[in-house]
Amino acid sequence: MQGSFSHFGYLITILVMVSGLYIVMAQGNLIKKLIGLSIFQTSVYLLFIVPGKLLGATAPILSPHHALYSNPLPHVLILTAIVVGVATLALGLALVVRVREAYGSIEEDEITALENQAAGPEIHA
Amino acid sequence: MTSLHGLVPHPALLLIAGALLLPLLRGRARSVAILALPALALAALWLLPDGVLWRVHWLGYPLTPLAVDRLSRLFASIFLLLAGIGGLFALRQESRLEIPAAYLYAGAAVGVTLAADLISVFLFWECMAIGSTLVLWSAGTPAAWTASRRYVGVHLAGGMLLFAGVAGQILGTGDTGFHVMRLDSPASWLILAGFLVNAGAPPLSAWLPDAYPEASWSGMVFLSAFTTKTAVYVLLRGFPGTELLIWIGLFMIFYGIVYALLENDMRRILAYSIVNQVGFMVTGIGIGSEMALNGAAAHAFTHILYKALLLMSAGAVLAATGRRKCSELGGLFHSMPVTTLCGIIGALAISAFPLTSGFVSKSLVSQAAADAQLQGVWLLLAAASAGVFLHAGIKFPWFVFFQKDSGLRPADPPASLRWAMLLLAFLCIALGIWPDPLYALLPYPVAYVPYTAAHVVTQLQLLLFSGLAFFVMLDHLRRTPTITLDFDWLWRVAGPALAGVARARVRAARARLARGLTGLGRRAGAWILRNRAPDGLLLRSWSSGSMSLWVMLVLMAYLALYYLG
Amino acid sequence: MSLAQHLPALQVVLPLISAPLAVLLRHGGVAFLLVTAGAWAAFAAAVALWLQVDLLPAGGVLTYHIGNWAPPWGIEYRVDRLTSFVLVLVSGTAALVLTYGHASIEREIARASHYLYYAMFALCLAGLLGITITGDAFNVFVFLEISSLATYVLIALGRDRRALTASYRYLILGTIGATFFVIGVGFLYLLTGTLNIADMGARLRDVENPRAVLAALAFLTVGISLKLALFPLHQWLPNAYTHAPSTVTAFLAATATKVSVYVLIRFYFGVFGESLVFQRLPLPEIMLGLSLLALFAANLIAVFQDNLKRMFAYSSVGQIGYITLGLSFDSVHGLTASIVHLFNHGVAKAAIFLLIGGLVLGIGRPGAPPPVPTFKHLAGLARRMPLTCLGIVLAGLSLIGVPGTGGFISKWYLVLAAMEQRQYWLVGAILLSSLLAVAYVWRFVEAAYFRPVPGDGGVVREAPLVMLIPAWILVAASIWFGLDTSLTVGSALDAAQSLLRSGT
Amino acid sequence: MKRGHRLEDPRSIRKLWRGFLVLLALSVLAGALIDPKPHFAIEGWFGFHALYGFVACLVMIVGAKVLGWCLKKPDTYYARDGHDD
Repeated sequence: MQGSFSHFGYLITILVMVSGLYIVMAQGNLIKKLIGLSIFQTSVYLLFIVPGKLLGATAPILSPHHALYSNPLPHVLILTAIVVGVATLALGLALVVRVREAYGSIEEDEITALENQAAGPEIHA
Repeated sequence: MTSLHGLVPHPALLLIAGALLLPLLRGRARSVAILALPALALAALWLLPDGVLWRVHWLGYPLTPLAVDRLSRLFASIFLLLAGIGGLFALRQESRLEIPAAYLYAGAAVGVTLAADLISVFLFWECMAIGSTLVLWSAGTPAAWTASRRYVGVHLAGGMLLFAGVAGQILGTGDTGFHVMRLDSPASWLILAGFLVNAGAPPLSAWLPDAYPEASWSGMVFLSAFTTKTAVYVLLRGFPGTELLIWIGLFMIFYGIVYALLENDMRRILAYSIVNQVGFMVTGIGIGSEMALNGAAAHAFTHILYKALLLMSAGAVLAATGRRKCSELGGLFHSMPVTTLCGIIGALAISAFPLTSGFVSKSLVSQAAADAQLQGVWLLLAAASAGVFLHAGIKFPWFVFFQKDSGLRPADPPASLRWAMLLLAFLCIALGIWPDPLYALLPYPVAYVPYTAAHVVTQLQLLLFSGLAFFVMLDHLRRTPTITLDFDWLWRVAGPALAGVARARVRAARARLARGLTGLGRRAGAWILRNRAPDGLLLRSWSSGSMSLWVMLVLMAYLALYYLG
Repeated sequence: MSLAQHLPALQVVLPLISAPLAVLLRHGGVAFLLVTAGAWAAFAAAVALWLQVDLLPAGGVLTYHIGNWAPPWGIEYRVDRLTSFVLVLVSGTAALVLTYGHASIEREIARASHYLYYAMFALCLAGLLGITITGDAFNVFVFLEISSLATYVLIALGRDRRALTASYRYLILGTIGATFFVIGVGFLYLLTGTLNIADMGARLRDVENPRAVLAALAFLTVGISLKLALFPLHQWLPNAYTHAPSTVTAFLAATATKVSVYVLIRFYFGVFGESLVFQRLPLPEIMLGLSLLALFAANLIAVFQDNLKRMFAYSSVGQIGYITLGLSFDSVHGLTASIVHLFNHGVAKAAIFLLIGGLVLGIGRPGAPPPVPTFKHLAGLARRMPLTCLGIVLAGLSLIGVPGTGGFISKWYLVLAAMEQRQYWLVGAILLSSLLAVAYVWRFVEAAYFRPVPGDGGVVREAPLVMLIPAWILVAASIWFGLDTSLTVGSALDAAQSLLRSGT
Repeated sequence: MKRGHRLEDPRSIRKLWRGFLVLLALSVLAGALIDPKPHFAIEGWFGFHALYGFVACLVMIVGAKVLGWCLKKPDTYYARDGHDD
């Protein structure tokens, strides 16, 4: 029972990870890409948290009533990771605003076309 | 290092340092420095005793950048001597780059001869390539520029071979020392190949007549002296008695003769004859007896002198007339008597006429072939001697200074050039009459007398009758304004043509690939999304989307390989 | 004495605190002074750490426990030979680039955002130093993100609007890379229950589930490879380097990818080297293949570039191929080559990009936005900017690997490593690929030295001395480390030996 | 100097030819007077070197001619198609 639950957690993790990555790959809209990126990062939070959670355990507060504690470390780590994720998202969105100002679009293919136009033969890749 | 020689600078580094400072000088100070530098370096060389004098550690290897023995002293001396005389000759050269470049080049060549470990040899070797390329550039013509690109390409390739060989040799034997090597490992073959590229051996011999004649009127004098003779030196030290070298040398000899016979450009004739003469030395090294090695070393010594003399006379003609083609020259003896005289002396010396320096050195090689009972080799060498007289000994002076009158009446060159030529002409004759000082410098004791009646008479017969053949066949030797294709055709025409074809192909292929990838992307997108977006989302986000796709692909590849592997 | 004990912390903290100070003071000039002082202080700390490590016996490690929490629970800063080597490279480059940058920044970045530029630079530096010095895997991730976020901003500061998209793409890719990295760390944490890198390696030996180790290895490899721009994960790099301000390009080229290489080395040899799966994997083969691709494809693409910065950006991708090639040999010589090349290439590339910054300044018209340095601008430039052009050529020689330059030393060890394993064809490949480097450096030489000055060349001045001197210090260093190798090779050999000794 | 140098006078050229032929004859005759000290049997033949020199040169000239037919190109060959760039 417990085993299948933990596997379930992993499956969710993988599903979130893959769908996030897929959005990054498949979407041309810069904001949607960032959303995909956030979803992708969320999967990591799950990856760390899920094994830290023990059934029937409680938060690691020393108390005579409990013998089983969850591992606090992953939670701490993920707090940091969430901060990093928020910062990344904020920066990404700020960049998109600037891109919109500069190019008048947030669709990557239109931007690429504009770039290539401006650059002429210079851009090869 | 406590004795006097501890205070004596490394001759090569002295010359190189001087070369780097030369551009700062002007006027008389510059002229004095140009003449004094090689003299100082020569003095330093002769103040040094025999033996290993410098030991340093680099990259954890013991290096000996300064070690003197008879062989290295001989080559270093002639290099420095020629650097000085060449500097005198080039004193009036307008290009301010040329002499510093030439001294860098000469210094590096001296460095090779004084280095007793492979790494130092390699370092100086590359330095030499840079110096010689700069000499070539300083001619400043578009032709020199394009030739220098091909030149540097060949030498970098040669340097790479040598680099790989040196690395392999050190790793294989654990020894950095530069000793006699046997061809028993890939590394030693690579080293030999690297050396031979600089010697002008086939199939890369074409770089020499391609590049050297494009140098300035004085630049070619420097170029002729160092690169090929350094190669002879390292072959002497590293591969004496390697039989393969006999055949390579013979090929070079006849290649030089035949191509020179077909050539119209006087400086290209002389360039081919460098290959030809180096062929004699390489053959001598291949024979490998003491006398043969002496012969190769002595021939390198004398050859540097007379080839420089020939090139100076050709350079004087070029500087005065601006012409290089035999078909446009002729009758110059009217107004350039000194140049003509010096050209003839050089031509006689290269043909090994008795009483010239070529006679006393080339005889050593053919005598060694005879002593080793190599009849075929000996016969070919004899034929080659005749051939040298044919293509360089008569052809060069005849077509440039005599034959039909071209109507040109340029004056003899200015004093510094004349003195340089006369000095070399004197040395060519002096060593021919009195070879003992040269013989005393050779690596092994010499018990050979060149002036026996038999030898003089047979040599005269050989040369005079080849002269007869020349005049008899003169009609067939008329100069036409042509060049002869050589291996360099491969990289000058075939290579670019192939590259052009390849470029067109690549362009087409890229378009195809792009189309193909587009299609693939479409299909992949459609496959992932089932029936969504017929124009393929993966494509639309080609930039950052494709990057992430790549990330995924690489991750998948890693995972797959890990789990399968 | 207490100061000396706290050096590992100061190393990161000094640049770190200069960032918020710079933001609070909101003044470009003050920020410049603060951050530059911070960088020089970090450099001094790095040198001091170097000297401390020097006093330890071979293979010795300095450790510093943050907040006095003992490892493996607390975060530990570890300084060994390799660490201090990279610290010196990173902080030294930062100090020189910052000193150089003032004049260039004036032209390339709007005055109002100067203080932000300096703050970001300080954050980026602190992040890179933190990655290098920390002994905690998750801490590496945090510092990685600090430096990356700062880097995205720095790139976006470029005047060209393409800088924005380049930065955006790098943000997407960089985040994916960092997330992969943290996934890998997560796996390792699950397997070993520790985040301390040294501890992790020790405990991984007893792990019985090789499949999870493999997954961790794959995620870590891909994540770090992205950050170090291993071919074909390099696609973010050319645009980012091309459109970023010159100083940023110079700093990133010299340090960011190099620090990533350092992380890769740490994990490969420090963590996975201990595990049993490591030896059985086709890891060297994959690494070898990708490195060769980088050497040839990236260098070839570089030859055909029209934009000077883009050309050298692609050359960076190619040069990273040499570094990873060295790793793939899994031998002392190979690892030495990697570490030495990491240093030598960093120095040479920083010099080149700094000089290009001066070049951009020289060819630009006052008041106008800085021009894109294409080959069209280069015609005959050597006559008008002799020092700049000569410097680029000299540093370019190091990229080629001409004897007497730093690049030669690394090539030498690569060739030795290849020969040791009797892979002679690889020797040929290494040497052939340096011919490609000859080709693009040659293109520069030809344009700058041999093309005539165009008639409408405009006024071109040599770059100011304040820019030339730091750039030339780096040029001189790239020559110096080709001649005197006791510092580079000595420490690289040391580091390689101790890494491999602990590994097998 | 008005009508050519004396070396270009046909009469002196004829004289030079005669002198040259005499020299040739002398060199061959001298061969009879000295001890050839041959290394190889073939060297002992009378006038061997003279004959060998002459024939070898002819062969080389003819060989060069033959090669020339195959490989000769106008000297503007490389410059023509811009190959020389």
